[in-house]
Amino acid sequence: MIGLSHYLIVSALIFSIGLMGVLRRRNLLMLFFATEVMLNAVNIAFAAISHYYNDLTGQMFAFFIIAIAASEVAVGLGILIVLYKKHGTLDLDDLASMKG
Amino acid sequence: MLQPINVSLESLNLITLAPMLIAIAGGLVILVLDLISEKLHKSLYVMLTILILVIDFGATLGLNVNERGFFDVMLIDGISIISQLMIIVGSIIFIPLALTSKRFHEYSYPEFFALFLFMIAGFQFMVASDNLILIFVGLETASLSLYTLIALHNRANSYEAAVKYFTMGALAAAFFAMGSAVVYALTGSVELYKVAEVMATRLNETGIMIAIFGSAVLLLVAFSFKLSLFPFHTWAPDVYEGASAPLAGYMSVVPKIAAFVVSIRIFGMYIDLGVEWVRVTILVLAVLTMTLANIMALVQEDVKRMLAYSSISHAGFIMAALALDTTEGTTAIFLYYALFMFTNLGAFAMLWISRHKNRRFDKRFDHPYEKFAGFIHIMPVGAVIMGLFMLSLAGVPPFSVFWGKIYVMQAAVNSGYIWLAIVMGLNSAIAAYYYLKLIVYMFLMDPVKDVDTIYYNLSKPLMAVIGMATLATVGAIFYIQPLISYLYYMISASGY
Amino acid sequence: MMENLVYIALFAPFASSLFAALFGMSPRQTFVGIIASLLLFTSFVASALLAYYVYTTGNSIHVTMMEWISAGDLTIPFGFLVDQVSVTMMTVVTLVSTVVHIYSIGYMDHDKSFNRFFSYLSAFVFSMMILVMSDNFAGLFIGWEGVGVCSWLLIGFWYHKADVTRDENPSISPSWAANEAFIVNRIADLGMLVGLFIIYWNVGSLQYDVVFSALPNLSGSVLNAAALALFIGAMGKSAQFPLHTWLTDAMEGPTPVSALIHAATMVTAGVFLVIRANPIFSMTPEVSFFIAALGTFVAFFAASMALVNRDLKRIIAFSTLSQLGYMFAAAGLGAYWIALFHLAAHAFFKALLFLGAGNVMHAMHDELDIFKMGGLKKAMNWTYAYMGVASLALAGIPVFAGFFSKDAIIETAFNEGTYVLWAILVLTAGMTAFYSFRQVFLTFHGKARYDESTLHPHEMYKFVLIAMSPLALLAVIAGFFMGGFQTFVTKLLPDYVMSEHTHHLIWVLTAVVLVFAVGGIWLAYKKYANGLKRDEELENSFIYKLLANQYYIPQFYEEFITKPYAMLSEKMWTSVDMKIVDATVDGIAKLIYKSGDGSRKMQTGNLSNYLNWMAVGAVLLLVVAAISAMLG
Amino acid sequence: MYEMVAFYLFSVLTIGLFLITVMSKNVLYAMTSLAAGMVLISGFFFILGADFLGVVQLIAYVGAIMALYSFAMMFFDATRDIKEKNTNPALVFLLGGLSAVVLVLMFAAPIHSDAIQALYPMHEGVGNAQDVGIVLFTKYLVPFEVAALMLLVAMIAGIILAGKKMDQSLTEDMSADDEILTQKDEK
Amino acid sequence: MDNILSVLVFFPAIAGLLGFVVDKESARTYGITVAAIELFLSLWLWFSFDSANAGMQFVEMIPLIPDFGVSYYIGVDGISLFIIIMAALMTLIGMMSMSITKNIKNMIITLLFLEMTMIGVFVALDAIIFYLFWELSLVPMLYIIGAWGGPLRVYASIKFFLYTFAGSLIMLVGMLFMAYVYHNLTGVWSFAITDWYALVLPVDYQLWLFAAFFFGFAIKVPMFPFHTWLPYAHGQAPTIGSVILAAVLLKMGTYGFVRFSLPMFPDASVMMITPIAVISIIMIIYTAMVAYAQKDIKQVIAYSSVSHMGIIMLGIFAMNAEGISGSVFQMLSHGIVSGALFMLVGVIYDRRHTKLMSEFGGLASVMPKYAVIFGIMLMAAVGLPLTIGFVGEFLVLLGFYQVSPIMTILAGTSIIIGAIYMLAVYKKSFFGPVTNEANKTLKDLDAKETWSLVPLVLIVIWLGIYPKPVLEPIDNSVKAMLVFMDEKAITKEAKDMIKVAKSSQGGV
Repeated sequence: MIGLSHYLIVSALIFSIGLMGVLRRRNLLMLFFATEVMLNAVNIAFAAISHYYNDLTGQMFAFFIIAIAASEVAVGLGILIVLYKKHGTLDLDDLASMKG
Repeated sequence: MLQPINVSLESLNLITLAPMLIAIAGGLVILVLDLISEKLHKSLYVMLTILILVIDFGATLGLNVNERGFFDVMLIDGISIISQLMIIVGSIIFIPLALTSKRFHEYSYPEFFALFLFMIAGFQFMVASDNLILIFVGLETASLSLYTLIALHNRANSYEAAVKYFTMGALAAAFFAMGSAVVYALTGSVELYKVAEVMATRLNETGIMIAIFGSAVLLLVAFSFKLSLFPFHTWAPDVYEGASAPLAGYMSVVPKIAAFVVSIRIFGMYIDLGVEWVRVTILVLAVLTMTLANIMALVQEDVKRMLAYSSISHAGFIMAALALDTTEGTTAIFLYYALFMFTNLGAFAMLWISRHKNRRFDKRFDHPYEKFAGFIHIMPVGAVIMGLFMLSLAGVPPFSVFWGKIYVMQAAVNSGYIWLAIVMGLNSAIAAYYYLKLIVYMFLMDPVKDVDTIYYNLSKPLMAVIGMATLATVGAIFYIQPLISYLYYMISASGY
Repeated sequence: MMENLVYIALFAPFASSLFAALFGMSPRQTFVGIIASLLLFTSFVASALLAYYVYTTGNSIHVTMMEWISAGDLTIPFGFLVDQVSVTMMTVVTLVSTVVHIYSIGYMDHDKSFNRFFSYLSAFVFSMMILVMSDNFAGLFIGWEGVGVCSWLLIGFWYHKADVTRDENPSISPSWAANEAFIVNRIADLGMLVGLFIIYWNVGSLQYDVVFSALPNLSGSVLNAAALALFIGAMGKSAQFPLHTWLTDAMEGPTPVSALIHAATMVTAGVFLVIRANPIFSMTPEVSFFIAALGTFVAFFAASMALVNRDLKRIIAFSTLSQLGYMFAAAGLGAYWIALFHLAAHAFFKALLFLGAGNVMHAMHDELDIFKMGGLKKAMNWTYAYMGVASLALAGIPVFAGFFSKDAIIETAFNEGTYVLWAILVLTAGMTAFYSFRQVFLTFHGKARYDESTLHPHEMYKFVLIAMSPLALLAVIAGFFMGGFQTFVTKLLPDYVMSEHTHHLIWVLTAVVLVFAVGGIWLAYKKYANGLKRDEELENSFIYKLLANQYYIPQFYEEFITKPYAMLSEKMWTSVDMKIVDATVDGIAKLIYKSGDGSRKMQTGNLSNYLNWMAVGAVLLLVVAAISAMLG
Repeated sequence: MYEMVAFYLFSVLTIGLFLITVMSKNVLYAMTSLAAGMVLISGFFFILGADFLGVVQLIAYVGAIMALYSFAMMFFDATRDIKEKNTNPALVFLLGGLSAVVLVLMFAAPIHSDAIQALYPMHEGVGNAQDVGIVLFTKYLVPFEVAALMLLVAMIAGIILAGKKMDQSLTEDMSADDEILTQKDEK
Repeated sequence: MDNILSVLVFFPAIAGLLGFVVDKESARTYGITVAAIELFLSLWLWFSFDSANAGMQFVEMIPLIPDFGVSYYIGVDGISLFIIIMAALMTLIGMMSMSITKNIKNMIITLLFLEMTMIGVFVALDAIIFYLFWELSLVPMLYIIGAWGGPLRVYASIKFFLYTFAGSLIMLVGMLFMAYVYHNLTGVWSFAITDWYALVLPVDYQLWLFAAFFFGFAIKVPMFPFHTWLPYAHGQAPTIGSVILAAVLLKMGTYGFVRFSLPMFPDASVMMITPIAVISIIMIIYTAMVAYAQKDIKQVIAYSSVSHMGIIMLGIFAMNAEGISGSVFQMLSHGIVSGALFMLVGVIYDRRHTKLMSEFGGLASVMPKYAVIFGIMLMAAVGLPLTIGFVGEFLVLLGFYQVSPIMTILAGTSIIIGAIYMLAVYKKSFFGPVTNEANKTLKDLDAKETWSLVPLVLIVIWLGIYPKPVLEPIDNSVKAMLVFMDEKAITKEAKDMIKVAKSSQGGV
């Protein structure tokens, strides 16, 4: 029988995959993908908990996470656009004028 | 079938929403004004913003302590009121910095002011709730606005800063979400008062401690990022450097106040439940933060970047007070920020007036130390005032930050953390070096270049702002008493 | 009335000093010297009147001027006591000072710092008066230090002279000698201070009368410690071995200074202290015997160095040292009044001797080497006579003052049964006679060994010679007042009379001493009266060199104390203070700064690294959380 | 049984797809697999009875967000393979692995408690959308409105950041002053 | 005029603020006038001071932060009275003798602020107010050293600031802990020193608190091995800076020991006698040796300050009225004498722009007046009787002899080695032939310099001959303090060691 833990473990794995993506990505666009993966992982967890506790709060949370993800994408892409216009690249290795 | 829901308007306690709604409405008004006429000067928007914030302030002041509203989503307790007040005051004193004598990119957008007000609303939501969902949404609203405001400065550095802040913020948001999920899994609730209740019953269950710790850690990561605790602070110096000086100063105070309030609610809960591990972890992070940020600040060549590290260090200082989880400790947090706010405002304002489009002293930095060499000869009053701010930041009595500092240290001593007080003391001594370095440049060196552009952007409103900051910094001793008693009353009234 | 006299005696020299100081920076003004001398004379007259008063009434005068230091239970007043002992000293001091002041008018004739000299000299007298008149140990210490400073000023009077090597001038330079004197005295002063502390904490006061009346209640060890500490103080001022080197170097000062300070008065302060504090020393026989033994040793030790010295003033300085040894021997043996008597008598003839030497120097244009003199008799009759008289007195030839006083000391040594001391003292008496006359003969007899074409020795001014006459007179006749003196001072000091046994042998003893004394003179006459015959072999012998180099003690001090101290100081500064203490402080600062430099490397500016840091932090926290949760 | 099959199928597929998203060098592949993964996640939601959420997931994520990304991809001309120099793969995998281990350990703990009372229970026989709607518009009305504000912020941000004015600097030009200053320096 | 203390504290500060308006040319006169008025006020304070009263006088108390126990609480007793007067005096004389012309207005304003902080420290009876002035005093001094100093001025000033700052922050923790303990025992927050006096603390608390305060004070004193900032500060500071630093700022440390450590922690103080005495003796001997090795006159005097501060420290821990009164008196004496010596060095530095002894020699022939005054001060520095230097040193050694004869003898070597380096300085600079051409034409003291030095000479001699007017009030307060300490001490050792003067037994 599939229990709450199963879903949560899947969620944990996907979350870690997302984290790995965040860590290894050098292209900002693809880095954003990884953050989406992480948020999706959390969504699975919320939906699962909500289901097993028979409680709607989890779904609410997941719903808001989707909204947040959407807004983030909008703002993030906006920033990426101005950045791209200025630098002509999305590689974050080229983006280290401030350090120390 | 579901029963129709009857909700009486009184039970919603809509007044609890009033402050945020004022800010939002204000933002919308500005947007509408912009639609009507495009030719409006920034001073109009600045004054409008201030007015709106003043109304906001009044509305907040009128709130009753310990009320809930809107299906208990809104929580108006002592700390939510004082933190809202501080957020508003902080915003009021920072926004006039837009009134420079020279024009800057971001202030030519009316949207800047709208976003600014939306951001304030976001912060207010954040502090006025114990529901993780609303906290999250408020946080993101504020953060997204802030990213945009940073980017609007329209320089390569500010884009870079915005990207860094944004990306790391996204990661932190993921951690926050995951942490909330674990909390939810543990307690079936995302409302902190309920969470505390349920968690208290579950503390003794075997094998569950890992999840409790884990939830705390995930949330701690998210807030450590916001509060720029080591090792999640890496964004801060770069963002401060990339952002305009007013915004950097603003960021070192207002968002942190909001984040601290949420941290008090969340981690205070853990500590109250008896999860000592959280306290220890926070203390370790706090000590690491204040120390490492201090020693990194030592070697900075740019004043703004130095101030960034110094704000990180100050945040570590305050985080330690949070870990004490006593009424005094919590009072110390607010007192510290209330005092730090003015000094920091002054310091960043002094940087702001000297901002020049071209970097005449250094290829990379706007405000290298050399720029201030011999400031005393160029602008004696300015140098003295800047010196006062630096001394205040260094914790030299009787200037404002000193009182915050001893209050924090006293709180530490009172809770038996004498070692912590000593660490704080030693850190203050280290910190004195880099503040002193600026004083040394200003007072003891000769100007590198014969330049009078050092107060390039100075205008009457800015002078007024700086003068006010100076008064607040120097005269701290006279208003500490009412401030402490008000804060203490509000905080103890809300049970912290 | 008498109180006023006390103040006049005390403050007249002070007034003189201040008056002269007013003109301290102006060019030579003869009237300064005259007025100073007059004031000193006033002081002498006051002292003499006081002496007369004390002599006739037997009362002592005690005045308290005001409170000085008062803290805790300690109260020190400025109090002055004129009794038999102090009045003797006062009279001697003011008399010799007056003479020396007048003498200086002539001697310092050509010196551009004439006025300054009088200021210093009078200041010295004032300090000396405080020293002898004080009614408490602290006041004595004021004078004690005061004379030290004046001595420093006066030895270094010709400060403008440059340092030279020790071969060229054993004293290096006046300023060097002055510093040496001051520092060596300070070493002894520490002992003195400790003595004061011991007395204070055991008695609760520093007043003589209180202290002396409380002595019977004190334990032996306390008394011994106090006595020893006080004597250490005395050793410095009276230049007893091993603190004696400064005295000969002090001859760098102008000769009147040597006469007044380093012969007649200041150096006898140590003896005075022992006499003044006789109740303490009477109760500590071991310490007293040590004093006597050390005194005897120094008497011999100094005389031995005088045998071969070629420097006119140094010879007299050694003889002073030697005579001080005699005084200590007497005091140590309990014959305080004899010590005091010898002190007085010695003051007269030794001052005379020095002043005579000053005349010679004046005539010889500051030449001091007696090997380069000779035959001065013709040019300087008066001086010859004075120095002859003084030398006779010093040698202890009957009739002259020294005979009475010194002989009494030697007898005391016999009387106490300390025959070894007696033998040494007798031998020393012979040596004394020898070197005194060696000096007289080499200076005045024989042929001139100087370049007569450039140097034309001439006699000193008349008034100077007249001024010296009281001393000469006293050097001759002082001995006859011995009996009266005894009855006078023993009202205060413990009497000392020879035992029957000694009394019987007194003629034998006197004869023995006389034989040695006359033998010494005869030997000197044989060797030197007809001019100098250098004996190369003798001069190259080990003992001669040893004596001529003062037993190599100055060199020893330089090599083993002065230089190591300087080196150690240098090391302390460069190695310890800079390299360890300061470097540690700076090291901590640098370490912090370096770690700042190191840790800023984490701030690479690369977002990916930042994310890594964040992830590392998060994962680390998670792992720690997991581990600590699993560990409970 | 059907649930188990579906769960494992979806699990393996989503994990696989997201791995591609994270590992692939090609933006197109990454994005496509991300989109596919998101679709499959909505599958989880359906299994778990969160129908409304599943639909939102499909519309918002797969529809809106992926469309945005596609436009962005076109704008950035990112169709070509992207060369990324990954500094330290070992570190990445170590951190990822460790976090996975700890999170799994955490979730493997007896985190589920039967004692917990649902605050906002789902109702039998009522559609998920209805349930959600009621909670969303009562309890969570404020967050909902704030979310609206957030989207407004995002919209404004998107518009002004991508707008034309950002191409030029409106910061006051001080070149005239600069010349004077440079001359001063030279003196 | 019961609030004369507030006037004393704030008059210079207000004058300093108004000084911004004064024209540059008149700034100097302005400063001197203000300082003279301040001195007059402080003398008035002395005049209206009741010498027989050992307690605090002219007490003022205004609660500032009642919730936190901080109040504006000031007062003066015999111990602090004369240090205040000395601070006022040295400021005036320092200003009079000042030869600086660069940025004179800034200097005057800075000095006036410095004067406020100095007087503030000595009148404060509230720990926070004390700390406030204590820290604030660093700032003007930093500026003085840093702006008008020698080539290493920045290093020296930063070192001075940070070193002292670090120490005093540890002291601050001690103060906070003390307040906490007070709160625990009484339920009231208070930082008033007089309130703290009333606390009887267990010995281990006393030891810890003693240690905390020790860091603050020891660095300021400065005690070995925390002394290395001092030679730099003195070496680089302008004359006026050195004068004030040596005369007044260093006294804050020793004053702190008397005001805080002894009466608050009598048992700990008694336990710490031996370690502190050992450190003091190291200070005395070691720094005297280091002073001897110096090439620069000012450095010699700087190190000699450390050595003399060792004497003062020793006296404080004598635990009897003789030692402590002597110590307080020695603070005054060292203040005046070392201040004067620094001014004298300044005189020659103004003329030759060097302080190296090797550059001089034979100055006594060229500058006789200078040489005389230098000589008098030198003699006072080596503790010649009838100068101010003797009284304190004598009493200190006398007092400490009761504690330990051996250590007293070791400490007493200061009179020897002190003479060694001082005389060496004098010999190298003033004696010998004038070899350096540049020295042959040096001018003797001018009127300005003479008139600023002569008062000091007079004081040195006056207080050497008749110290009573000063010593008596000091002694009264010290005796009262000892009685109090004796009553408060809880261990037997402490009760034995603290010697109450016979004259104050029964009474008080």
